Amino acid sequence: MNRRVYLDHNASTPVHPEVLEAMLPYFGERFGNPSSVHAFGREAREGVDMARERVAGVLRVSPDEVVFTSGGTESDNLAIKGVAAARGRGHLITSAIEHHAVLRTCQALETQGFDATYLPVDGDGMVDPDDVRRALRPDTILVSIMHANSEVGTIQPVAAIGRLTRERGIPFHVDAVQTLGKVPVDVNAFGIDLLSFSGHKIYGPKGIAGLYIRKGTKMLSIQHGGEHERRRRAGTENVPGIVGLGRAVEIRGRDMAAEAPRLTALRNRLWEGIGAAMPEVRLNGHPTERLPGTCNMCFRHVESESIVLGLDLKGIGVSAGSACTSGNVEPSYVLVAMGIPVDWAMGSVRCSLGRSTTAEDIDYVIESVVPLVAKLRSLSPARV
Amino acid sequence: MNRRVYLDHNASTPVHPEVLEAMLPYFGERFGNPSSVHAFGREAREGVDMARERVAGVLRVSPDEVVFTSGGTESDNLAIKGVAAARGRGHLITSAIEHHAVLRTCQALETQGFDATYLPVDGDGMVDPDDVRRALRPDTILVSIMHANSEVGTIQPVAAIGRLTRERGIPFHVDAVQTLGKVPVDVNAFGIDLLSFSGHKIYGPKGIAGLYIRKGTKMLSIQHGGEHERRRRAGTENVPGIVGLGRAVEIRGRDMAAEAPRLTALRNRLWEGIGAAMPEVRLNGHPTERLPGTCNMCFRHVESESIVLGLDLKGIGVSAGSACTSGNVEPSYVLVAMGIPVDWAMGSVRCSLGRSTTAEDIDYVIESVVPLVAKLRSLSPARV
Amino acid sequence: MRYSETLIDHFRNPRNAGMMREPDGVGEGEYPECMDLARVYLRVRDGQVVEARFQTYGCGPTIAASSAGTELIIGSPLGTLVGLTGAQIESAVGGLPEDRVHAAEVVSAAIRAAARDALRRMARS
Amino acid sequence: MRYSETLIDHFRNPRNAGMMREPDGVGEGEYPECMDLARVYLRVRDGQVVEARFQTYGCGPTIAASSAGTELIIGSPLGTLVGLTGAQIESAVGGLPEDRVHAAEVVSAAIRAAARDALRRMARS
Ligand SMILES: Cc1ncc(COP(=O)(O)O)c(C=O)c1O
Ligand SMILES: Cc1ncc(COP(=O)(O)O)c(C=O)c1O
Repeated sequence: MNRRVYLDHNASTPVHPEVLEAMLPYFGERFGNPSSVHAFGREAREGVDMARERVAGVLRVSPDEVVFTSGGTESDNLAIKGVAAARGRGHLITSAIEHHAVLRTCQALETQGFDATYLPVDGDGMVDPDDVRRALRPDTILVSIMHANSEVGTIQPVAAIGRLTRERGIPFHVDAVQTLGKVPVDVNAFGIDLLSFSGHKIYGPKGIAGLYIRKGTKMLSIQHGGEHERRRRAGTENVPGIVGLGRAVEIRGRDMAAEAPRLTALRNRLWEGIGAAMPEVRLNGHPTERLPGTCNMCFRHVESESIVLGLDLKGIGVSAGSACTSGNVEPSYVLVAMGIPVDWAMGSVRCSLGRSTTAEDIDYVIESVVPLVAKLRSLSPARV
Repeated sequence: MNRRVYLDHNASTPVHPEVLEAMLPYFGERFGNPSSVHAFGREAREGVDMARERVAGVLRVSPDEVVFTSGGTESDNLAIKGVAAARGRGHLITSAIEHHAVLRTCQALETQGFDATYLPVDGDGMVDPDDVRRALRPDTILVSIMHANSEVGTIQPVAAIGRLTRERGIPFHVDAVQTLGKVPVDVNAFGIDLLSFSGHKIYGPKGIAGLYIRKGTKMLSIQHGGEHERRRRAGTENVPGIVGLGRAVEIRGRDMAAEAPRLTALRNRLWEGIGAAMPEVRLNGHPTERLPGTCNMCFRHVESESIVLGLDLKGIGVSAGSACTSGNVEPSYVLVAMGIPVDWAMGSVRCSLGRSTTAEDIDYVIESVVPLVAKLRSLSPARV
Repeated sequence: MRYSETLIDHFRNPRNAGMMREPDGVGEGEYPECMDLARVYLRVRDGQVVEARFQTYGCGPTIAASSAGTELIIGSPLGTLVGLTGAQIESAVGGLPEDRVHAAEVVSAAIRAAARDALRRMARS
Repeated sequence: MRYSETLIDHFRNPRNAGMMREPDGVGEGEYPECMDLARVYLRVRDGQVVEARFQTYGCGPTIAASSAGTELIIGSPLGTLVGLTGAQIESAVGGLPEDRVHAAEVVSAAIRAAARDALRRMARS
C-alpha cells in the first residue's frame, strides 16, 4: 500500500500547517492561564482575544457573540440545551437528518418534558420551509436546522427558514459544522441566532469549536464552574486550540472562494467517472444545492463496508453510509429519511474531498472502485 | 523586565516538551477521525487507545474506566450531573471549598430539585470525615470532596471519607485536578468511584482532561451525540490532546517521587525567607498535609492585587487570593471558609511552584516581595 | 489492522467464489440484522466434499469467512459438517473482532444447511 | 499590558505618598465593595493647594490614581477641587480598564472631601 488518498474530509481534516504554526507558541512560551492577571496570563489572553476577533471578523459579528467550546457536539448541545434551560419548557423543531449531536439532544430534552418535531426531508435531503412554518406553534422555543448534511451534503434553505423564525422572534440555531469555510454563511442575511462550527472539519485542531450567539438570545450556560467566556461556558480556555481555530477560520475565509469550484469540478469528475463505468449506482443528495466536495453514492447489490474495506486495502479512505455496530447494521438514517430503498442504502459510500485532493487522486479512486464493485457484485447471490 | 519567574503552576503549566513531541504527529500525519474504519482513522484510534492505557496504567484501573473530557470543569460536571441524572433526585454532600466546577454544579442541581450539603472546613482548610458521616442521609446519592484545594493546597482525608461512602455503597467523587501526578492517588485504597483530572495542570495541554469512572457506577452521559467514549461522552475525540494527556500522566507518574521533596524544600525556603523578613504575614493551609509546591500567604494591611501587580512588574507571576471582578472584590471564599479574618484574607497571595522552579527563582521572589510589601504598607492608611 | 492477515487475504483473493451448477447440496445462512447472506454449494463424492463454492452479500469479514469456510470443508465428510461451529470458521479466517463474529455464524449456518441438504438428497436417491 | 504606562509609572514610583502633619484639609474616599480606601491631605496657601499627600489601601490602580491625583491638584484653587470628577483622575492616570474605574472614583472622592474640609476650616478661621 503505497499511494494514500484521503477522501473523508467530512469526518475530519489534517491541521493546516499555518494553523499548527500559530498554535505552537501557546503550548510552550505563552502557556499561561488566560484568567491570570500577570504577564504569563495576559499573553495567553491575547491569543484568545485575537482568535475571537478573527472568527468574528469572518462571521461579521461582534467578538462578544462568539463562545468557544470543545467541539461541534458541545456547540450543538449548548445551543439547544442552553435555550431550553432558559425557557424551562416548550417545543423544538428540527429535522430528521440532523447530526446526532442535535437529534439526541432533542431526544434528551423530550425525556425532560419538552416537545420536539422532527421534520421530514424530500428525496434530495431537503427540508421544506413550508413544513417548518406548519410545525411552528405558539410555544415553539427553538428551530434547529443544519446548514448542510455531512453525509449527503445537501444545503438547506436556511435563509427561508430564518425569515419565518425572525418574523416570530423564535431563536434559530444552525449547525454549520459542515459549511463554515466551505460555502457562504451569513448569520444576518440568513436570520441565524445560534451557529455551531467546529475546528477539525476545516483544517483546525480537534477538540475546539465555536458557537455564535446573537446578542440578546436568552440562554443559560450548561457547563458550570468559573466565569469564563462571559459566563457562557465554564472551564479553562483551550488556548492553543482557540488560536488554531481562529487561524483556521481565517484561512478558510481566504481560500474558500477558490477552493469551492475546484472541489466541485473534482467531485463531478469522480461521479462521472464512476457513473459511466458501471450500472446500478446513484448519486445521493441535491444535484446543485450541495457541498462542493461531497459525493455520496449508492452501489446496489454491494454492502458499504466491503467497499470501504476494499478501498482501504488500496490506501483510500472513504466512509460507509451504513455502519455495522456490534452486529447490528443501520442503513444511514439520513438516506432512509430521504426515502432511498434499503437495498440501495445498504451500499452507500461517501467520498468527501478537500484541500489536498488532486485529479490523480480522483482517477486512482475511480480505477480502484470500479473493479472492486464489479468483483463484490460477482460474489453476491442474486438478492432481487 | 528580564528575569521571568512563573510561580502560578496551580493555575496552569507549560506543556512538557516530550508531551508536545508525542502530540505533534496527530495534528498532521495521524489526523484521522478515530471513528473512521479506514487506515487514517485507525492510526488516530491507536493514539487514543494508547493514551487510555497509559492513564489507566498510572491510575492502576482498567482502560474502560477512563473517559476523556474537555477539561477539569467538564470532568467535574460529568461526574456530578451524570450521577444525579441517573438517580433523578436525592442529596449530595460536598465541601465549602470545592472548585467552582463542583460548587456551581451542585448549586445548579439544587435549582433542579436536588439537595446539597456544603461541609465546613477547619482553620487549616480540612474537611472532617465525621462531618461527612453526620451529613449522610438515606437519600444521599453522591459525596464529592476534592483531593487538594488549589488555593491553599490542603490535602483532604479522602481515604477516611472513602471508607464511609464505600460502607454505604454511595458513589464517591474526588476532584484530583490538583493532585494527580503531584501526590499519590490510589482510587482503590481511597475508595474512589469517580476521579477528575486535567491536562494543563500537569504539563499536558489545555482543553483535555479525564474522568475515572469505576465499573458499575450508575451514571448518564451529559453531552449528547455520537457513540464516542463508550457512550459516556459524545463528540469527536480530541486526539492530539488525548495523546498529550496520556504522555503527561505517564511522565508525572515517572517524575513525581523525585519532584515532590524538591518542591517541598523550595516552598519552605520561600516561606521561611518571607516569614523571617517581615511581620504580619501568615502561611495558610495545613502545615503538613499540603501540596508540595503550594505556598499561600496573607500579608496584612496590603491588598492582594497590588502585590500581584508589583511582582508582575518584576517578571514574577503569582496569583491573588482575593480577586476584584468588575469592581466587586471577593476575598477568597476558601480563606473565608477557613475562618481567616477578612483584613488578612484581603492580602493573600498564592505562589505555586513547579518543574522549572529553582532556588534562584525563590530567592529572587523573596528579594522582590519583601521590599514591595514594605512599600505598599508604607502607603497604606492605618486601618486597624 | 483491525482484521487478521488471513482475513484480508481471503477478502482480497476469495477462494471458491461463484455459483455451482447442479450441486449436490446447497444452503444459506443469514444474519437479518445486518442483511448478510451467504449461500454455499457443495459437490460430494463418497460422502466427502470435493468442491465447495459460495455467493455472499455482506461486509468484508463475511466475504472472507465464506472463502475460508469453503476452503476449510473441502475433503471433509458430510457428517461432520452438520455440526460445524462458528468458532471453527472464525479460527479458519484468523479470528474476528467481537462486533464481527456474526460473519462466522452466517457462514457456518450456510455450510450446515448445505450439508443437511446434501444428506437429505443422498437419502432420497 | 492591561494598564497604561502612566499608571504603571505612578504605581512603581508613587508621588506624594505618606501622611502629612497638621494639614489644612483631609478627606477620605472609600469603595466598600473593594475595601479600597484613599486618604488625601492638603496644604493650602492663598486658596491654592501647595502640597498634597495620600495614604491608600487598595489595588495597584487605586494607588496609582492616588499618586496621579495628588500630583494633578497641586497648584489648583480649592474651589475647583470640590467639583473634581473621577474622569479627571482617570485621564491623569492614563486611563483605566472598565473594571477598575472605581480607582478614580475613590481618589476623586477623597480629594473632594479634603477640599471641602479645607474650605470649612478656612471659613471657621
Ligand atoms: C453536521 C455536524 N454537526 C456536528 C458534528 C459534531 O462535531 P464534533 O465532531 O466536532 O463534535 C459533526 C461532525 O461530526 C457534523 O458533521
Ligand atoms: C481543583 C480544581 N478542579 C477543577 C478545576 C477546573 O479544571 P479546568 O481548568 O481544566 O477546567 C481546577 C482548575 O482550574 C482545579 O484547580
